[in-house]
Amino acid sequence: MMNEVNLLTVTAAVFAIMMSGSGQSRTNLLLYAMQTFFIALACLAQAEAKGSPELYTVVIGIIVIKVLTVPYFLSWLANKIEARSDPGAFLPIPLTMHVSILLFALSHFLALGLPLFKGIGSVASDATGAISLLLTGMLFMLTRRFALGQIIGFLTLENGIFLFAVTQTKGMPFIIEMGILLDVLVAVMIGGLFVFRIQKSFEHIDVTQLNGLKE
Amino acid sequence: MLDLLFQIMKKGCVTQQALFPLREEHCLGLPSLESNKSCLGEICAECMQMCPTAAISIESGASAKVTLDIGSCIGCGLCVSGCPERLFKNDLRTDLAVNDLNSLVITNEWKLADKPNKPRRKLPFRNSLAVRVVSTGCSACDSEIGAAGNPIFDMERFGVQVVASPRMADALLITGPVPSSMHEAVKRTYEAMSNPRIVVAVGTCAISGGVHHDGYAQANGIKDILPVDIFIPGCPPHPWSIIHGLMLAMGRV
Amino acid sequence: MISIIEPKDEMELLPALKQWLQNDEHRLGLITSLDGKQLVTLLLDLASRQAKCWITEFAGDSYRSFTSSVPQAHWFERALFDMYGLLPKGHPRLKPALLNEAYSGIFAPLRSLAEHDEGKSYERDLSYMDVGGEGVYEVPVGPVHAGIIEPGHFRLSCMGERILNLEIRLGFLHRGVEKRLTEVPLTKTRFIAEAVASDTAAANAIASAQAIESLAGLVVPEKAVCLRALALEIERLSMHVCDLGGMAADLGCGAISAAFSRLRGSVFRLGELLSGSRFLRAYILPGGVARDADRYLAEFARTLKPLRKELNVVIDSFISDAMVLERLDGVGVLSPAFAKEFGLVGVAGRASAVSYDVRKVFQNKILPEPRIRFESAGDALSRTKIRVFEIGTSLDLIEQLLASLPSGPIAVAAPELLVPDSIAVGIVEAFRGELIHMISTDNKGRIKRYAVKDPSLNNWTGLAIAVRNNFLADFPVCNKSFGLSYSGHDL
Amino acid sequence: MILTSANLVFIVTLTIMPFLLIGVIKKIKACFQNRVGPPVFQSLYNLVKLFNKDEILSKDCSWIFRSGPLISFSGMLLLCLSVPWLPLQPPVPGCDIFLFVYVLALIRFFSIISSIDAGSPFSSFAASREATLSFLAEPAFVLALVALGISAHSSDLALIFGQPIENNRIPLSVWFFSGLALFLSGIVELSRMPIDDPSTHLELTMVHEAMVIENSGPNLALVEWSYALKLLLFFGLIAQCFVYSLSKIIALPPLLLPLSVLVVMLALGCLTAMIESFSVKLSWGKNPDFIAYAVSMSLLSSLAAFAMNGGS
Repeated sequence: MMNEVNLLTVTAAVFAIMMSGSGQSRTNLLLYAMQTFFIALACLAQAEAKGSPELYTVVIGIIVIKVLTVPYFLSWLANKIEARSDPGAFLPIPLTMHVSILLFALSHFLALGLPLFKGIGSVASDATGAISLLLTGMLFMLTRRFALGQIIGFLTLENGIFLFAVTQTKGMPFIIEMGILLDVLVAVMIGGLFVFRIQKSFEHIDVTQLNGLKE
Repeated sequence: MLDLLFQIMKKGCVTQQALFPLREEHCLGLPSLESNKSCLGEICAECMQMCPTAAISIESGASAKVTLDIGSCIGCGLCVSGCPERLFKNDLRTDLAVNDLNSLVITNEWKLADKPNKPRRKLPFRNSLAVRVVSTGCSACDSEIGAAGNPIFDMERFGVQVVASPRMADALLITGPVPSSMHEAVKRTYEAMSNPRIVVAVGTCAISGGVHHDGYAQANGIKDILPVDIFIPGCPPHPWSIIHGLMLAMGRV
Repeated sequence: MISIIEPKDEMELLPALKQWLQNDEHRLGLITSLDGKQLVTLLLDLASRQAKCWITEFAGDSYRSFTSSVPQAHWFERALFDMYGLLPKGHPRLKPALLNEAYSGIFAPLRSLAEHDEGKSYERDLSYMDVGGEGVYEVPVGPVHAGIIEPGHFRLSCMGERILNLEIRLGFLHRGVEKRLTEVPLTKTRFIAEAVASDTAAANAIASAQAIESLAGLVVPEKAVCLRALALEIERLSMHVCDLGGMAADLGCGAISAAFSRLRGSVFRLGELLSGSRFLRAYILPGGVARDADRYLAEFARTLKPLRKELNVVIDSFISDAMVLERLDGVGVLSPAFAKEFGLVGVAGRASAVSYDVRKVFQNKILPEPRIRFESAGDALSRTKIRVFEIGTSLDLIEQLLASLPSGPIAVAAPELLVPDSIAVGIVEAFRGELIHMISTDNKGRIKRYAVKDPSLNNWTGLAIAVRNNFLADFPVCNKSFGLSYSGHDL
Repeated sequence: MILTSANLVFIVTLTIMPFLLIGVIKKIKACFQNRVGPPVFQSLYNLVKLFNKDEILSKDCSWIFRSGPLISFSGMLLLCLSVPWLPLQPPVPGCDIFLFVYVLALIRFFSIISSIDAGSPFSSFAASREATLSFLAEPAFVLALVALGISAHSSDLALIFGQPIENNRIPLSVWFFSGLALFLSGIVELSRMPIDDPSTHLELTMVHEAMVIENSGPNLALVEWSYALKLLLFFGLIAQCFVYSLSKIIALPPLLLPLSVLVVMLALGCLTAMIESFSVKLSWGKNPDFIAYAVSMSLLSSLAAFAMNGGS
């Protein structure tokens, strides 16, 4: 009924859901790290199932870059700018969590409707976690007021895409996988710099205030 | 947070295990009288003049009987250092609580064994005592009651707990001289307690009013307002003395 | 220090006071009276390090109220009404400060009894402010509290879980200290001064000693000055650690609060080594200090070193905890403008951008100068941060004082007589802020009037304003972040 | 009810376990505070003492005030006797999920009106707080049980809990998320940190303790006792959820099961003590956020129950 990969991807998705229920940037980062760690484990299980040695390298890459470096850098940044807890935009934070659970249910039905790659032994419910991550990440980006939260949302979204690729395809070429990883790193750095600059110039990182800047 | 956890682990249990230890040599305890020293009598009366609360009196006559009322002593230590005959000594004991006001009055003829704490009526508090604190004073005694609950003294291990309401309380701890503004509040708190109940006067002020005795605010201690069961002298009493008083109330010492 | 005495006409007093407070370097120390026939306004000039007394003689039982123009005067006016029966004309809402329900009718303890019987009648207004509106309810708290806290009555008008207004009634601890201080001989004054508030015993004793010394013209030996400063810093350390522990307990961090109270045991030990008393009592006397602690200094340093290390760990884990930061952030905000207007002092003042610290201005020049920091957010978090910072400063100062302790005598002989007909003040930065003892002598050199101004007196209003619009459940946190004294206020 | 050996074990557990749990929580908290802490059975001693004391009533309270503790105690006892413990079926059979929830609600109703009846301002607003919190937390609690019921195709508690491992068809994820949801809502129901601090003495922040601020003597003893039973009840259910989910991952021998339930209950006590030592009590405005987590967990659990129902 449930295989290892499935369990791991769903766990990652649950962490993403829990993440969307907190406005604390440090809690978010911790949960993000946990979520990515479970994705790495799912990737590892996939690597064993498929017997592709390149995936092992990708697992190490994920752990080093996305589980350790990025959350560490961002929590350093959060400390630096003394980011306060996110009040949330559009939706109150607890409601965001409930919406993301609905999205989780939605992604279950979406996954059931997907054409399956029978050849690599993937099952529909594998995609549930991936789609849910993607949707939760999007929701997260939409409902956060602070730039730091939006970066985390972006990272979650990226996790979803990556997971989808790993579980539903034969796997992308190794170079592309690593390239994406590095891209993420660079994006986070640039995003971080932006946050820092916004904080420096406006003394807060509330991006909704940027709307008022035109003219 | 991890550092803290590490520190907590490293420290282990810091609670003092020995009951009512003597205070360290450098500490200022309450005074007591040496029984084998002579006194110059009324001609000297140095101690009487020095004492900020008139706790010392000297009876006229050949024997020069000195009386010291620990219940109004604030432990300033002036008599210990000031007496030319060294009649007073610095008492480092911490088990000072008594249940009889008369045992607080000591003379230079008095010996420790003479006045044991008289046996009390049987109360169901042996293993559990809920305490309600009413503070009416300068906050030192309150701090010491708080300290009696800290990890070093830990009164909770004897089954003592501070509770939020007089209805739940077995013992009413009074600190401070109870000025007239507090008379009503103290009485009401006592009335709200269910029987059996006891009243503990913590500190010199609660026993006699201390330095505030006989002012216009009628801050003369608790004994005229409520029936007091336990007296804990000291200004403020050492946390161990407070625990001693509470254990006396529980019938465990 | 001996203060300069200037007579001031009743009509020009109010404009002059307003004028005086325009300058940031000027402060209002206290307003009181000597025997009910005049107003004494103590003013502090921080630039020239001077104290000045305006003495305004007036006839009758009433004077023009300052409160509407100088809000920080309102506690003083209320106290004057209680203690002397002097009626401030035009006071917006005169309610008792020191004498509450237990005292009814005509009773003014600092006036001689003969003057009471002249048929004057003044009613004490014991009503509470009525906050109207649908759904507004009142929660009375105290005077006897659930925890181990001093008595005070708080009347909170709430709307749901929000506090709309807080009315504070104090005076439950009114023991008649000011009167008692004028009754006892000079040698016993210090014990009663300490009993004003025993958590501030050292500061009270130092302020009292300073005032008496200036009236007797004594020069305190250098070593005694340093030992006093040491005692003061130990007290500050002890109480700040205690307040942080209390804050942690209010927030529910059992482990951190227990760690603070465990470490406070070590601070108490420092005090015991220095003075023999856990609360530094009976240590400071006019002319010097009571005992020489040279024998215990090695032990003192041995206790201090691990204390500092452990304290750092506990404080770090408390103040860097994201949940603690979140919990305290924006709770109980007191704006800098309010803080200035109400003359807030000490930790609460410095958290609201009032950078005044007595140690910077009035302390003896041979003592090391402390670092001062202030915040402008004015919330519970900034007050906690200031407290944390001051713990560090106190530890630094203790180490510096220990390292450079001068040798020599520790006391000079205490005075028998004081300079007649003058007013002297002792000003100390107690851990709560600026503490003032003012002594005025009669024509024979005896103490005629002894006035104490505890730092809490300035800050209680701050609390009443800061809790507005906060959650009812946050009131204890606000209260603890101010950390005010009831006994020091009630006298 | 026949007195079999199983029932005997049941009754002994019911008598000792609640006080043991409270004692263990306090002892562990004391360990984190570097002190000895109260004796493990301190709450039992308190109870004995309280039964030995007189009762004092404020003049304006009625029979409601006095009957509240009695109702909550008897209700709690009934629930404890009708809930299955992993190897044992309940002595009082046939307890339905909804009966369970409604008896709990009845108890709450009476404790709330009895504390309003007490007439003290603190107990009244603590009652209003309790009502708010339980109103928020109840959906999570009910939904978690319902999810279990859906998976088990029955609303009889005896067919959900206390079943032998081989009969148990509820999937791991439902057990696990229901367990989490029950734990989180249990924190709210039991007024523990971070919702309410049981060791605080500040009238304005307390919830549970302020509700019983007017109770004294035997009346208070019943309140304390029924609180202890409630703790046992919740911890028992939560522990069973976790033991079942554990048994899906590793094969537990049937003999070890009752033991592991006890161990998990003590572990839950440890966890509670840890939370109470190191976490911060939430600001009143943040409580719904915390409860939202409980609701999410039960939502996940019911999602899993629906999704898996077709599959298995």
